[in-house]
Amino acid sequence: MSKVYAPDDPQFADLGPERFVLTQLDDSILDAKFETKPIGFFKDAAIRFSKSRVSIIALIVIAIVLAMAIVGPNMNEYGYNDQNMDYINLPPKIPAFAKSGIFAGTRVLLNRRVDALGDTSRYPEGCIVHKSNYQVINGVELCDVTVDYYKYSGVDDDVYFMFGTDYLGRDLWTRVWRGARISLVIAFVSVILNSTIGLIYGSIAGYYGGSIDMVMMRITEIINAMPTVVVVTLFILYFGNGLLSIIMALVVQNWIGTARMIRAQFYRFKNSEYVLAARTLGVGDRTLMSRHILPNSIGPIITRTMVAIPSAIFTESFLAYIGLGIRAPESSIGVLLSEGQKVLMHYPEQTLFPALLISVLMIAFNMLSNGLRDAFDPTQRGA
Amino acid sequence: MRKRPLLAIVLLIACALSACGTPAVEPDPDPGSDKPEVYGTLYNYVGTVSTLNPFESSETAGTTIIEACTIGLYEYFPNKTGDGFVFEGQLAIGDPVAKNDEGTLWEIKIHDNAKWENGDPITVDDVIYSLKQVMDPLLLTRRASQVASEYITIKGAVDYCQQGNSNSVPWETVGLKKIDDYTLQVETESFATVNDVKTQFSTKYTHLVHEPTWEACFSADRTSNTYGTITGGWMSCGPFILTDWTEGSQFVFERNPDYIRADDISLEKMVFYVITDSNTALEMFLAGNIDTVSLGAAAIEQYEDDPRLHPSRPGSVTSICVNIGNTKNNNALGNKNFRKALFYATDREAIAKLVKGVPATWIVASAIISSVDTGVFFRDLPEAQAYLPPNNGYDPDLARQYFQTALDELGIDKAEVTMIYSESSSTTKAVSEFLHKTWPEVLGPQFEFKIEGVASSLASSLRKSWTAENPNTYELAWGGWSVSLTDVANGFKVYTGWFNNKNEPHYNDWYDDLWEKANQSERGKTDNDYRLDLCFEMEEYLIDEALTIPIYETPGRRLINDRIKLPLDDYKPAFGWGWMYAKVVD
Amino acid sequence: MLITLFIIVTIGFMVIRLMPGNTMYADDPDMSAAQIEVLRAKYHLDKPVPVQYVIFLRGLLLEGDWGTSISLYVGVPVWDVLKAKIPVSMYNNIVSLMISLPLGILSGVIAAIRKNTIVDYATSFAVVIFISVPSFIFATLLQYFAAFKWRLFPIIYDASATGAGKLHSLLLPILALSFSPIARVTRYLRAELAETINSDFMLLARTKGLTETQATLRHGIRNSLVPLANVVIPMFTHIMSGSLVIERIFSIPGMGGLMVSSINAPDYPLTLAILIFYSLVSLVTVLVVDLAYGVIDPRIRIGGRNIE
Amino acid sequence: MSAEELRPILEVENLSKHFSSKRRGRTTVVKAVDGVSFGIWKGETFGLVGESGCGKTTLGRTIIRLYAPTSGTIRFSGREVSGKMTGALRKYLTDNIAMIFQDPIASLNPRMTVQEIIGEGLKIRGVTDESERRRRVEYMLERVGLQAEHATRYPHEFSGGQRQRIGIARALVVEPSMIIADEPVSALDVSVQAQVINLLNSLKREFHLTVMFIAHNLSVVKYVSDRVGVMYYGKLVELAESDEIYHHPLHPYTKALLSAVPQPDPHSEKSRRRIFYEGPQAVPEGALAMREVIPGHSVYCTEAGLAAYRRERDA
Repeated sequence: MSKVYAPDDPQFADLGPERFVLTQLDDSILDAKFETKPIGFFKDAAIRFSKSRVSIIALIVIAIVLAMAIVGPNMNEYGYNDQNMDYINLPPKIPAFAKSGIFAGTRVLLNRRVDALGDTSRYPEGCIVHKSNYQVINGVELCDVTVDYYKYSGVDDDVYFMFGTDYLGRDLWTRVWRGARISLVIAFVSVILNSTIGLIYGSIAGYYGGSIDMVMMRITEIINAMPTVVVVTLFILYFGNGLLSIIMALVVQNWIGTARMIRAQFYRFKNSEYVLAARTLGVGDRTLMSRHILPNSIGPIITRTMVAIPSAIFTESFLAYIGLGIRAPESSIGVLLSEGQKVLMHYPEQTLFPALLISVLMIAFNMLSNGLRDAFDPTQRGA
Repeated sequence: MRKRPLLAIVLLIACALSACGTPAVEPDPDPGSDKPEVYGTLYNYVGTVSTLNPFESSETAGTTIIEACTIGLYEYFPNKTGDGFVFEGQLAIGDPVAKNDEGTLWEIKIHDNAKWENGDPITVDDVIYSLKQVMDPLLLTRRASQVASEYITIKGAVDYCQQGNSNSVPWETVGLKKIDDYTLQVETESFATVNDVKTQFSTKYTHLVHEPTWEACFSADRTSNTYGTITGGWMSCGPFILTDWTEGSQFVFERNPDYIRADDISLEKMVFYVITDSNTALEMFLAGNIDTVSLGAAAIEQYEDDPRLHPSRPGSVTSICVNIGNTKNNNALGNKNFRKALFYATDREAIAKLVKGVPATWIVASAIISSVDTGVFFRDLPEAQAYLPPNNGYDPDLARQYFQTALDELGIDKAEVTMIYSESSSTTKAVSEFLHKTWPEVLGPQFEFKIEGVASSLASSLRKSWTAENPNTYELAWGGWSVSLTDVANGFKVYTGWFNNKNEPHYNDWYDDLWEKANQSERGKTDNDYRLDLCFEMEEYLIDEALTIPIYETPGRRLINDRIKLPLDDYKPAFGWGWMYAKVVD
Repeated sequence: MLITLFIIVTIGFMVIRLMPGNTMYADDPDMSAAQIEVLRAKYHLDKPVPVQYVIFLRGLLLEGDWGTSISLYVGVPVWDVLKAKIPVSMYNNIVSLMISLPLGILSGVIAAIRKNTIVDYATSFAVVIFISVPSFIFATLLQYFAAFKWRLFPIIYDASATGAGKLHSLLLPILALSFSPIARVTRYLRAELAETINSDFMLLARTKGLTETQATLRHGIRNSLVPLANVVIPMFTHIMSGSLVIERIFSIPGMGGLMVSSINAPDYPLTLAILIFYSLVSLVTVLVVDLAYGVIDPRIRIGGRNIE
Repeated sequence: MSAEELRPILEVENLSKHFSSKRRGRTTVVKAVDGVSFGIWKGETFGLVGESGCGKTTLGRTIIRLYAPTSGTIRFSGREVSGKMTGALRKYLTDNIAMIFQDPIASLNPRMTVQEIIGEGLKIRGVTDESERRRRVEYMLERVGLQAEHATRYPHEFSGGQRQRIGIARALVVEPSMIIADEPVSALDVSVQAQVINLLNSLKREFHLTVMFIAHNLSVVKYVSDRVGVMYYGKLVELAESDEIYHHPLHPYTKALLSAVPQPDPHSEKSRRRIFYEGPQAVPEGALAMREVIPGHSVYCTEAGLAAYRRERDA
């Protein structure tokens, strides 16, 4: 049973206005000056970032790869397309390592006729390092021979290729770094395009919401539902395999992820009080989007971008494998990997270096993106 | 009337991917004697085979499979001495017999004891039914035109298969008649030799299909048929019976005891795996899972000493097709001197190193024999070498000279040319990259050369979509004709003016006339020396005009497990390795 | 969803019909005009593209007719081709998915619980390697070592095997397919869990006396699984495109090879059907994940136009 | 009195704001504001109370046109501001009405400095000169009791009360004639609530502001308001002078609200009894309306109810 309020009820007698008094009415407002220096958002992030050792290492690694991608191709006298039919498929040789057994320019040749090993027209003087695995097949005595492949191929002693050479006798050191350059260009440009398109698209969809959002999201759903391989293949079939169309092929579906993320960010922030506050001040739509809502997405965008770069390199190598690689004789990590895969059984070292490079890049970018995420969003630290 | 192409044409890429040899057959036509005792299973691999329908199959690998389990009238078989082959009846008994003096009416006798795998007897009705189906005007099979007219032109057949749905040409007008259950009469449009008739009825697309099964596979409107596909039925009648087929994965064959020449078959079973990745195939071989593997350029180095390595002569020349009608490049490609400049600017020896092949400056591939009777290779004839350019056709100074002349003639100071190549072929890609580097070095800054990798489908459709109205589909492209290994003269058809399937838009009445003389005149058909002379003339002309730029040949290189005893001591053109006739000695 | 599918079908049809080189039969030199006419009529190529589209749609909707393969499997209804190929690929893809999810979740949880220990670092390293090295390299290496060198598995898919034997012959390709998704799930879950572990309700759970591991297992995972659904969608399509490479290396007669060869053939009805099929799969995945969302996460999200 | 002064500066007539959401094909409509009418006189402080979710925030936001009204009209200084949103109308509204938000943390953009936050309104109003903006921001900061030096700081460096003062500065720097203060102190510690309210009161006098003060806390509303409206489930149920409401609450909901006010005296707090409002009885559609019990005191009721209220008021 609830009792109804009545002014005369003595129980409520003390509810007069005199009871509603602010007790601290006379307290004056006193605000002290801050002792600390003002720290901006980015500066704050930078400080946090610099405290993460892993991120710094990742950054240094990326910087080194970038530097090598710029200067690496010019570090020796070979151009990326300098061919030499006498230098085909040479193994890696680094003078300093000559005695160590690796990078010494040796290679094991299988199933050699033992009786032919003395033939200096086939095995030049001193090229045989080691013999093993004697066996008889079809009545012929065979063994595996480790040769100094440079001598075996008749290459002069002072010639060396640090990463070896490919099927056209091209220096793989130069091609790997050149490839890194092209792959990074493809990755950066496509990721920047993806981010930009996704950002604009997602902002509009997220900000205006309603039926605009519905239509825009439906469009992304359609694009996304199509099988990537078919779309990309048709795309490259149509536009050829130039640098630009490879980049566009990496954009055609990939911007959607960014768009969705940005849209979610907008949904989260567009009704937040400070955005409403700005609206009540008469801030226009475009300023609201760019100045008030978007900066909140900067952390996720950067993080996403950092992960997207290595996966663009990955996709590029996948395209190269199915025959949609960058136009020859240009090199890219993907092209090198897919060419390497074809001879993986015979010349594994041709796959080794591009595979190492893509792994290092992936690790570095992943670590960097973790570091950046922590820096921009301290709540996720340690994740 | 348009003439039919005479030769099976397969793209170079298809050749490169093809895994296996051709059919083969028995050394001993006399049944009953010399019963083979060795039975065993041969493990082999093939590329993709998506249909066994002999009238539609276009994959090289399909030939191997179809010929193992179907039967045709004539076939190549290994000879008894193991050094060559014989060309005789498979279903047919003896050679076709001419019934008139003009050489246009022929009779072929067939065996009366041949059976389908279900026991149905094979009669002339089956032969005629199969030929009727392949030429069905509504079914429009891929091979219709070749059956109607290739080595011989069957009377009325072209009109029959090309009538569309007009229903104006009845089957009765076609020159294929049943005399009795085991005698077939063939009437041709013009003079033919015994060999022509035999060759015509030896191709896989004249092999037999089983009528009730075929009928059951028709679509409701009878415009398509699923015989020999994933869903359709199949009936074997060849040396082997197809007992198990998982499309895209494996074929299992068992010896057919009812096969007419069953005594020639020593194998109990054959298993073909479908493998398209070369690394996988090599691993399968080294692990002992398959008995043979073909080696690509990268793999050869490690196995060059291996006693299991069996080389074979190359069956086609990898060349650059020149689109002489292309107008985009100031008609540079239409200029003979320009083409010759490209010809002489090519360092074929370096390329041969690159692809582990042989430099080629010729048109007729090394595996092609000049005459079935002698078995001498055309390339080995001294006359066929007389007109070949020295130094494998590499002469930078000459090339520059031709190039300068061409520029002067064309009145231009710069020539720009683009070559397309297929991304899926690593060898042509490598050679394209090599040429991209070396041609401009030889010809100088006035020559600009671009290469463009395209998907293989696009490469072939660009090449084929060349027409007089649409001349600019390509400038230079990779090509290579895989033609009959037993008939040189016929192979030149691909460069004749009326050969429509060609990649090179070349027309020359004089040349066409040479070809007709060699192939269709009575003298050409009967006088081998005369025919060869015409061949030299044609080849010299083609090289001189540089209508196509031959670059290299790649010999076949195959590791064959020593437990396999092949019927011949080596690969034989037109016959292949003869897997079907091999023996397994464990 | 039906509208989406309809639009995809429409776009796919138009794009494929308008591809370069799609001059089906127009200039086949081996055919007479009458033959070409019959062929074009047979495939309705004599009609304008929109009419062709209507015919195609009508066939598809009323009779389930996807058209007929024109060059790869001449004369075979496209649906029959797919029917033969889909089960093989789906078997691989679904087994791969079913392996990847639990394994990925397990290693993600372990890495998160043992955060900043050697276990965590090792996991992270493996994750990055598995994500970064393309699957075709892994497939080749797996095949070379596990199958060829050590003889643990067959080198290629054995079509005649059934049951356990089938799984045995498919294990390597499935493994090669699963590396990247396992790594993705691991990475995702570890990050997600590490975040959840720091959240208030986990703190509460720990104040109740649960150890960090218990708290993670009982409370953390459940919350991290919700957004995981978002990772599964792209993962599944990722697996499907990965099988393209894997199927070729292990000679598996599945959709992967078909997709490329149908484009290369070119066999347009087949390409279109494959495109539609994969779109359908991806839409169904989205739908399933959507429904799963409702089950796992009862909170309802209302998005609407409420600002001007 | 001029004609202008005869009318309230803000007139709200029959205003409704409904939200609808569609999920799996079913549409749900939430009537956040449902047929509300009232007026605010120039210079007065109008308090709006109601429990959470009753629609008072929506009402405030609809007036300043953060939301488009579903129906009804709003007039400000005689000009209708509830019609189609145009650039001119937005400018008119934002020039004249400013808003102070509830959450001092959420209402300041964490990525902007105080200078940028406060100066933004000036920038929009064409104060392009950086130093002029700086001067006015610093002046405003000092007016709300902060230091000029604080202008370069980011919001996270401030306490809740300080932030709310920044919010006030942001609203006032553009010199509006009316302020909608949406629960400006409810998120603050009780100890700083007074500071902020004092500040608001003194600024109101200094800038001759009209204030619409939204709160769920009757004690605060009582202190600052000249008139008070009580909202319940989207409806205005009682409207009267501040004193009148407290002395003669009529609507049962108002009484319930009043009974929920905590007492500072522990003894009376202990004996305080809550009154619970069970919701209106079912009455015919349209029978309910705001009806004046005595001049200046209206209650949402039926004709019959009105008579009862009159008797109660007169008692």
